[in-house]
Amino acid sequence: MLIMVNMQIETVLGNKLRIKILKILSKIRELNVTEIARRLGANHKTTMKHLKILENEGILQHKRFGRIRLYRFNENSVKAKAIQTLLETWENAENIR
Amino acid sequence: MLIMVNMQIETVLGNKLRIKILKILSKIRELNVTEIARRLGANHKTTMKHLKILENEGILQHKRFGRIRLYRFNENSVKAKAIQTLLETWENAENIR
Amino acid sequence: MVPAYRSVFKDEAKLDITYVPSRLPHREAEMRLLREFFSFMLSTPEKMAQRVLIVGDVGTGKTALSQRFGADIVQQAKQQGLNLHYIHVNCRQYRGSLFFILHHAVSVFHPNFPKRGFSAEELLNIFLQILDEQNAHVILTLDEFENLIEKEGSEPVYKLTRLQETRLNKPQRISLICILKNVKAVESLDPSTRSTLQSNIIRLEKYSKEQLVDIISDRVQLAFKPLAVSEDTISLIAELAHSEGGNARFAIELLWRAGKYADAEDLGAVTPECVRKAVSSIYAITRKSDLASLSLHEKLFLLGMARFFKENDRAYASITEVEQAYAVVCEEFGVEPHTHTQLWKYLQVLSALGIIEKSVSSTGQRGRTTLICLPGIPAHELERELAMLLEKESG
Amino acid sequence: MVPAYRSVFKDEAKLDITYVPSRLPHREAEMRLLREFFSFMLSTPEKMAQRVLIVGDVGTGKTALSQRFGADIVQQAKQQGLNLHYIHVNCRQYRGSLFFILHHAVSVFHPNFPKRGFSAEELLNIFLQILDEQNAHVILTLDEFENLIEKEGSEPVYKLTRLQETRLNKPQRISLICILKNVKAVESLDPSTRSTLQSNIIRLEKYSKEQLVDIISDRVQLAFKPLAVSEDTISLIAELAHSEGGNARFAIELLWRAGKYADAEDLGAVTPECVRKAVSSIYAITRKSDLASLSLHEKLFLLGMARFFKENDRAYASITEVEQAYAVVCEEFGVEPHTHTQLWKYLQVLSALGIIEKSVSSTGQRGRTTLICLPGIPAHELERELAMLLEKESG
Repeated sequence: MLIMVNMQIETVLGNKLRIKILKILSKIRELNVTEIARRLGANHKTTMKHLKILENEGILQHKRFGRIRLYRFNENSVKAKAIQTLLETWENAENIR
Repeated sequence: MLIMVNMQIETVLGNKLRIKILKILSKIRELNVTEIARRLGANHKTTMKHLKILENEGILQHKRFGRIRLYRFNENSVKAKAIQTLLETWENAENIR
Repeated sequence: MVPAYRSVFKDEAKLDITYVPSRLPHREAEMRLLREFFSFMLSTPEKMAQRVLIVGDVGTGKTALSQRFGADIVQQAKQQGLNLHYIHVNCRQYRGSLFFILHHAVSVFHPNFPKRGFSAEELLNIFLQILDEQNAHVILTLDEFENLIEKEGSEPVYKLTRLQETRLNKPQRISLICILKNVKAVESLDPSTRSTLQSNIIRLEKYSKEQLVDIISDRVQLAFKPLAVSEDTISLIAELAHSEGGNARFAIELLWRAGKYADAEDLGAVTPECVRKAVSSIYAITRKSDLASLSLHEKLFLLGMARFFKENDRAYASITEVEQAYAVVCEEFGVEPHTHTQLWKYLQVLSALGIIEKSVSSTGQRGRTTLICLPGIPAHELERELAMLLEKESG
Repeated sequence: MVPAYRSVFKDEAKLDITYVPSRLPHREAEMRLLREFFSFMLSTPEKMAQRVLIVGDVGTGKTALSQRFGADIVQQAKQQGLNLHYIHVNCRQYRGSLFFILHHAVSVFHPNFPKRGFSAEELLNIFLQILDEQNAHVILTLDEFENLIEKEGSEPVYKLTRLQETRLNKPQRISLICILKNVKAVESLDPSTRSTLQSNIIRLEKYSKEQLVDIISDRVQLAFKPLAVSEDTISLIAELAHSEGGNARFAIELLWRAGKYADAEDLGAVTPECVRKAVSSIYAITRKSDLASLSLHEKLFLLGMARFFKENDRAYASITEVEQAYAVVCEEFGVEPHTHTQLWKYLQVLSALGIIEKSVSSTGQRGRTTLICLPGIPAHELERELAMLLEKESG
């Protein structure tokens, strides 16, 4: 298990795949790892690595059901809320143009 | 001049230096290119490249005074506002821990 | 289309098949009984799991009764701080498959739960895990229950009713309401499952003409502008629905259709003549089956066939011909056509419902060919019907 | 410290040197005159640029008059939708440098404007560019104007007063208020600049004892709890301030200090005895200079020296000794000590203000050494004074 606490925002978000994961979960709300990997176009290992970084930062949380893990935004995280707001704003700003 | 419109959020923000630039300007409000480069620990050319990407996305704007350019967040951009909110939230979340 | 200000409707949605009115006239006693069966849910939900059968003919209010009851008890539970969910599943819609039914139930809590990689049994355990973690209780209603029994037999019903035997001292989580037309369907189950289910039966009788008048009047008030529907019109609809087996659903559909005729002719009021037009256009169809319950692509496929038969004065069509007609319809509605394999499945469904008939011809040069015909419904009426439904769906 | 509920103060901030009261007793006529000079600013600001001199001794209300006027006219302009800024610069604080003064003015609009890479002239053009772009007008007040003249001579004042000559038909942007103690300082300028400036002079006379009573009474009401300051106390302060040259600033400082003594002894009221204690403790210092205007590190450096002389019964200290004392003070206040080179600059400042004296000793083995002494101020008083100021700053 990676354990990282209190990372700088540029370290956490300065990565395309991680922002893409956040985008996916912002739209879909909750998704299992395999499906996240498929939508990301990345393999399971890479996807898990990024999911764990985001989870260690408190932005995501997961729940385990049998063989699968469902990831979602951490509802208690103000960071997660601010990220979701940004993603939605970006999305709408692009739709408006 | 680079001209890019309507880039995906992961393309714009999925870069450490660009997030760092946004962090600096979120705190300092307005700064000239040389000073941004110094705080970024990057050279002038690299800094200008990233500043232009952020400006083309409508997130930053600049004003020219003689030889210098002062960069700041674009006050009319909802994206810029959402980014600032995220940066401040992150900052405060870290202070709380 | 007719401008809105001339429409006889105030709120068409109140006539939709999915609308559940806040009061169900002439089902007060049955509602009390249902509440009685589940009264423990608001005090000691963890102590027991209830099983109730609701039995009655088409249009006797089975679904509405159950859904009204569900919405009300969830509301009450919420006020008491209890985490109670009412989940209504139409077994036919999920092809009688326990796996799909349970996946739907899990989806209520985790909307994008993956569909692959689980057995029905694992899904049931996951469902229980979710309920345990959230300390939630569920009333699971299996509407058109016959479909589950036909498809899966005793096994899944046994599993659902004997959950607690492997859960030691854990709280009860899942109660069942099974809705079916005829209690005989349950008799095919194994004796022990049967006896568990048959203990609480609520039977819904056909509505009388007077009762239908009350039901229709209620809906007229909700859905139409004042004075748009006369007492004569209501009486005629009640009469027709009564002769149709006391079928309230038929009555409401007739009411909506009559309103549409009134709007189409810009009359400003629903006359008995509108009702007569409506009934003649849908009589056959409503008897045959419920077109509305078909999936989008089943509807599109059927629309393609209707158009084929309208345009070609023939009794039979080949698979290739109806598939081409379907592709054109998909283009019109801006959707991607489903694959040949899926269309075969839709043919089975439509055939099972008696809407189409399949026959195998061995006279062709290329060996055996499947031929399709529409036995009882005029093609132009089927087309109009489907077009109306699809418009309603997309609008 | 004394608990707040026993304090004689209601709002200490109202006695701060930076506080500008809403009314300035006995400066009504001067205020009217100043408003008259700038009345065009609210109608046709682009048509002209005004220059006004405010002349008067220490504590005659020059700064307060100008700042009150500035705040009021900006407020009025805002209500009329005019973009007017009042920028007050203390020339001494910016070491009499036109560049630093203009950089401060630019910073009002662009707070992090770089300090390097520009001449004063370029900065002036940038300032005008900013004002043109925002269609803004500025009243620039140059307080302690003597410092600018001493450092830079006629040149920069000429530039500031002749801006428009190179701007063709562009709007006027910058008006000036120059504050100085003695109009003679202007006489060293070239004749044309001098005549431009001398056209509008507002002279502030020393306050009489009665006028000082009014001023002190106003502040007592704002800053102290009811009945905390008697008329006797006010009268004594006015008397002392009057003999100190009609110095209102001295009066207000005395009032604050007397209040601090009252709190220190937990008296609940400011007695004349408190005033006497206050005056004896600060007499020398207030005369010498304004310690409050020193920068944080100048204060910390001086505090280090005061402590050194308090602890060592010697007349002189070496650079190394005071530097070590300064380092200890920095540790206490939790700030990073400045470099040796910077401390040298601070020594020049403190020496120039007459607070310390430097002398070069050539008797040491290692050649020439700079020695430092405190000529006129008792070390323990200087220490208490600085500690008070630093506490005020950080609290």
